[in-house]
Amino acid sequence: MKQLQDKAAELLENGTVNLLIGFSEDLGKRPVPCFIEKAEEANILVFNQECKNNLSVYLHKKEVKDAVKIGLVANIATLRSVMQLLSENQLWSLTLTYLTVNTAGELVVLSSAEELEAYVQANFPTCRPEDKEMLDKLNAMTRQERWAFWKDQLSECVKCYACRAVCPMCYCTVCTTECNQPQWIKTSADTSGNFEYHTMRAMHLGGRCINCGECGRICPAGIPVHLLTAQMNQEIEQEFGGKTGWSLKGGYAMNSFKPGDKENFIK
Amino acid sequence: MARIGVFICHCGENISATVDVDKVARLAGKLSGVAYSVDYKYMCSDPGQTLIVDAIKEHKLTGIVVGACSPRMHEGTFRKAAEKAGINPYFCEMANIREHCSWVHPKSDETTRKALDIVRTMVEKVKNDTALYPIKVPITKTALVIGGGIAGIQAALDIANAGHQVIMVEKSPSIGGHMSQLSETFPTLDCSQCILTPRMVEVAQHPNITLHTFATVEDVSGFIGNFDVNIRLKAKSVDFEKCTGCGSCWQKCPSKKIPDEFNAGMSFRTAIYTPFPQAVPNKPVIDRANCTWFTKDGKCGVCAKICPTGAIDYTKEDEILNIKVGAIVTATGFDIKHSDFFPEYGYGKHPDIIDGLQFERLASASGPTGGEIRRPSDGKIPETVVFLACAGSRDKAKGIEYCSKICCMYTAKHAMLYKHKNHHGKAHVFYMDIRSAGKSYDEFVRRAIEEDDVNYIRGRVSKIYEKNGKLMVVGVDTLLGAKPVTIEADLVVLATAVVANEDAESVAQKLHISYDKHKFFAEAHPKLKPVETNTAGITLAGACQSAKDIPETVAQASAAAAKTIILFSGNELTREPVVAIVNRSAAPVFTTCTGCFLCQEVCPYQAIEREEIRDRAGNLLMNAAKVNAGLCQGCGTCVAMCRNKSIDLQGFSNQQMLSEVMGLLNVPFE
Amino acid sequence: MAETFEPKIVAFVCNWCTYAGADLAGTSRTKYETNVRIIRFPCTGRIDFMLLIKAFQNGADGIIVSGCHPNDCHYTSGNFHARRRWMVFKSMLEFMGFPTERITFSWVSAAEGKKWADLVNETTDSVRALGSFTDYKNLDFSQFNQMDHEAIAR
Amino acid sequence: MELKLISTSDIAVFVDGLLKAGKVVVAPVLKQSGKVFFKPVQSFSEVATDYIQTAFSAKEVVFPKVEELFTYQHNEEGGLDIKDQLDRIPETVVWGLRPCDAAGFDYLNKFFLQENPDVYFKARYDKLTLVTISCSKCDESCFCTSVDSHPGDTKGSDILLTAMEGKYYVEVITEKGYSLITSNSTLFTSTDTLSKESFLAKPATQFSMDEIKDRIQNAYASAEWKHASMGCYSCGACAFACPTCTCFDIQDEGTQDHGRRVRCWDACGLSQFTKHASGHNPRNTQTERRRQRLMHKFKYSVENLGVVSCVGCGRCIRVCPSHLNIFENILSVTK
Repeated sequence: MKQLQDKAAELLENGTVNLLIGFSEDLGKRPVPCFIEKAEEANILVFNQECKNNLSVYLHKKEVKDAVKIGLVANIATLRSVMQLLSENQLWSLTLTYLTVNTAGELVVLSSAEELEAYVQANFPTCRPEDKEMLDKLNAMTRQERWAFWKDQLSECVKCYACRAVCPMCYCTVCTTECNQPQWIKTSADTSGNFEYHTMRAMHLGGRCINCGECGRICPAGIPVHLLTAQMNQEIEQEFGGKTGWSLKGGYAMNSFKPGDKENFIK
Repeated sequence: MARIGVFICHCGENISATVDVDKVARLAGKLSGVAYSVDYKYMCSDPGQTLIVDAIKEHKLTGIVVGACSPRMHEGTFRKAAEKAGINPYFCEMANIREHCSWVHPKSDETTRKALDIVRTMVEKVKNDTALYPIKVPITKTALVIGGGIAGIQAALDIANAGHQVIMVEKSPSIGGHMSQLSETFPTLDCSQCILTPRMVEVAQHPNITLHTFATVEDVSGFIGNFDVNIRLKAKSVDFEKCTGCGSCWQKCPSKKIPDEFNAGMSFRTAIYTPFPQAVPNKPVIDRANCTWFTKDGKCGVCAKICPTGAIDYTKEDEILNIKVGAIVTATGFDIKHSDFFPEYGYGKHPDIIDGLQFERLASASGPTGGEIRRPSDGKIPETVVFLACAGSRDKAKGIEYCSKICCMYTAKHAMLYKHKNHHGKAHVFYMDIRSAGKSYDEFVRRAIEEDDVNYIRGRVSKIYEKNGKLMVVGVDTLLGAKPVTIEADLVVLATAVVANEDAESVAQKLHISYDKHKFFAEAHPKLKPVETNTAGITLAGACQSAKDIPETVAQASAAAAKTIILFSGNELTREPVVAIVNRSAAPVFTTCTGCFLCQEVCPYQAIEREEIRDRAGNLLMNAAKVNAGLCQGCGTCVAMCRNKSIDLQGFSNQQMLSEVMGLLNVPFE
Repeated sequence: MAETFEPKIVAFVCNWCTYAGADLAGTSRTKYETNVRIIRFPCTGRIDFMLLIKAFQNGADGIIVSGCHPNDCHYTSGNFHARRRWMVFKSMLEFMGFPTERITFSWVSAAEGKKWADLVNETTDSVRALGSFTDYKNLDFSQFNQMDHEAIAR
Repeated sequence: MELKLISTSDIAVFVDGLLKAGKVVVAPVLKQSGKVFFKPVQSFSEVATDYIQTAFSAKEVVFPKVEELFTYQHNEEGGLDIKDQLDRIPETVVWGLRPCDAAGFDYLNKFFLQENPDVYFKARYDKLTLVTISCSKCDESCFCTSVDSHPGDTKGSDILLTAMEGKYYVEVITEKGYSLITSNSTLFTSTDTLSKESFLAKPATQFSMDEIKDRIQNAYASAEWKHASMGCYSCGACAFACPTCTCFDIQDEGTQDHGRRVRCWDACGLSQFTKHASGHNPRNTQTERRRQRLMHKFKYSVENLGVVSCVGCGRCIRVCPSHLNIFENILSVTK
């Protein structure tokens, strides 16, 4: 912790970083995102297993972009999402330095995209076991049971768009939900409008989602929306190969094809 | 507010026999936004069209729906009528109530209801139509021809003869290509150089053709009508302005042991050289990789001393020439597999196992043996020659599934040439099938078998080894009960597979054209666009696309030239405005495009470009996609890919398509 | 009089192959079921999955999506991209418990008028057997609208 | 006000009696996600009893997340047929909401019915009875005592129940409450003494409203807003969970010929909320949007309607993906 705080202070002090995004603790000792501009404030930084927020979302924020030189205290999921963002030509205006703690508990500082790529590939996360368990459970259900499951879950959605807001891949300045010429997605948070929204969200994230699970974790209605994208990723990986957030070159499965792709479902 | 006219055609009785056209017109008239509705016997007839034109004017219609036949039939007709009446033609839509309704369903209320549904759907579309205008693209009327073989020569001459400028780029020191290496040509056995050389000279002398030999394409940008190309002019080390082509230099050059590419490695050339006596241009270049001046740091210099005009210049460097062209003909040709590709035939280690091109040089009067067929090892005239067709071709295990197409014919030719020169020699041909479809082709093969006594054996050769100075060719004769055969040969000629050039992939990438898994360049459509590529303005000629013989190559080259000449026939290119467009709006939004550029990869036409949006001080604010309307063909794959609908397709816009779906399913009244 | 259920089927087809194939069915006077309504797209690559959802939401009972056979695409690769998208979309819907048997994906070329007619007939038969697609239509109320309606019913 | 007692075992009889009488009962229900939601129930057995706070407030009963205002249909004569649902609204009882939520109804009432009454809200509210249950537990997000309320507050309720050992205090506050009791009068016994304090939760008091009301006057220009909103992801979770947030958006769904007009929840924290057609957005940054939300709760609603529109339920703190804390923010900007 001290090492992290010292390094952060050093980066802020010597001007490598203008703004450092990390975690501090709130009154209830819960880790919360924090934004540090001065070296002397770096002592509020914490980093532990409970630091789950995917802080890369903030890189799309205007106030953050204005700072240009950004330090990011990040868990592996966050680093992986940065990889995906870089491959999608985002973050071009930023100079990024990443601070993370490896499995041995040591502080790691990554100061270029290439270093980041090497680190992410060496520490690439597997599908989270709790997600895998839920996916298997759902896939084992009958079609009708799954329909009932999602119908019940999605009836609680209020379209607060928190799932979209916490997703680093949902960086569109105007989301399709906000298109009104034509109105693709109903603004209504009735179940049909919710199905529409979540299907669209999952389709747009399939092959791009980095499985950080934040959308499901923070849903105020407790809907496991992250399972939709996790399932899509699993499916896409199986059928077409490639891993999201693996390479700086990208390799988005949905904008490529192979002549021999599966087509046994086509008459 | 939309004022839409609906025109329901009876098509004689083709529609009215099963659809209650009167009812459709009557109910369509009650749809919101419909200001006028009528039915008529033949809408496409002159009076029918006049009816439409008059109605548009009289009722001040803003758009029309013609309920008649397929848009593939008469969309153009009615759009012209709409234009005549003063409205934008893209405010006319056709409701296909004939092919998709009256012809395929019996007379019933249901059929009439369906016709009305189709009309209503199109009414909803018209409400969301926008005025579109043909896209004009200016054209630079200069063509670039890449490759100086027979394909490039033919295309260049055709285009130049039509009065347009042509720039030809050839990577070797002379044009002529593989055809210049051939001895005689099938099926007429006329001499290859005799028919080619005049064409080569014509290219060199044509006032409309600028020739750059010893040059390669460095990079290509731009689009149809407006390509921007950089050409690398490799340093020739000889000033062509001064050189008279006298030849003293290469006669005196001390580096004489360089395998001669023109003779397929069967003789040697010097470091300063012209590839062959009839070369165009007939002036030498220095092969720096083999010249002592360059490899041994300034030693030698004989050619500079001997040159009577002082044309030798060792200090020359590669130059980059920037040119602007409107169209590109790709005629980069092919290569063949060499005998070292075949472990079963001795990895090319035996000098008397040669490939087809080497045999051409042996048989050629300008070749290393002066046209006498002698074996490379000892120069003896072979008494038994075995020819192997399909060496590598049609062999999945070798990774070459395709037929190389020309081998059956040239093998027959080789066997005949050998027999003509050595009447007592024995010629055997191992073959899989004889593919001799072509004018006078089968007759030619029959002639080899019947008149020239060439022994055709249907079967493959499993191995060749040397024994007592003979080549033992071990094969099987499948027509004689699959009996093994062994032939003692003096010379073996492999008709090796035709393959893409080694640098084909990098050429394709520079040109942004696609290629197949064998690195042959891909045509835009296998049936209907065999000459075009996916990149508008770039055409293909010859064997860079697939294995071809000379007449086919020449025909395709002329076709590529014709496509180019068509393009050059106007000052501007007019294109259908059904193209994709990335939205743009005022600051501070500029566009909703986030610049992820995931759309770039799905575009088959490389029509999506990057645009940098800057503020007045020049600071980069954002990157956004931009569609080059000159390249876009309007498939709309990018539109469905774009997550936040920043790209739309004119004529099939999101608003239009969604309105159609909504209009179709939301029945206003029953 | 008990009316048999007649499904509404929307067909999303490409201009160059399936639309032309349906035209050919017409010129050949091949008779088929009246339930299908065609929407023309330039290419299957243009067909946005959202349109399929919208169609179901607005009352379609079945959907046909059809275009050129692989390698026949007028634009070379639109159908290849579409094929991937359909595969993923279909498995996505299946995961959500959506009855994907209501969507028929097909390749129908410009020469396959007969195949088009057969496709429409088969799809109509199978969707007719599945019955009206109420699952989706019933989602159109939030729980408190639903509550109102149920209360009235009681 | 009348004061009564009901035994814990009779609670189920009371609720099931309401259902039998044809009323719709909306009560907390525990769902598989582990969260508690207000749901229409068919029997008391479905009702959750062990919870601090429901995931969302009960405002949905009077201000649904999607309110169908009317349907329209183009007719053959060229006109439009318009139908609404107002006459179909049933008698409804909300059971088991917390005093903070009930206080929220007090605010909703003022917002929707003062000046130009909203017919949709009124139609629902007129048929609604609120049976509140005092809080016996709280967590670190609760701060009702800071906003002039407390875990046993009767504000906004028709009936307030407070659990004791084996029985409940029943405070009958309004006429609506009274008529609910009378239909089941045998279950209730009268009492005179009310001492519920010992059964109530003790949430921490973060500030005093009297001080904040003064200090917030100058808060608009505070530099702390940026800090207070830096972590905000710009979602609408806080607003949608809030018992007093009333922003909505009106949309027509359907085609020109046929469809419905709906009123949907909206949130001032969403980036498109104030965006103009021109592309200009007067509240372009999250700093401005979060300031708007908090200033509205603590200043503007006081000025416009005379009440603070934060009831201290703490939902916005619990749902916030980045754990933004409303009372910490209020304290920092009023420093």
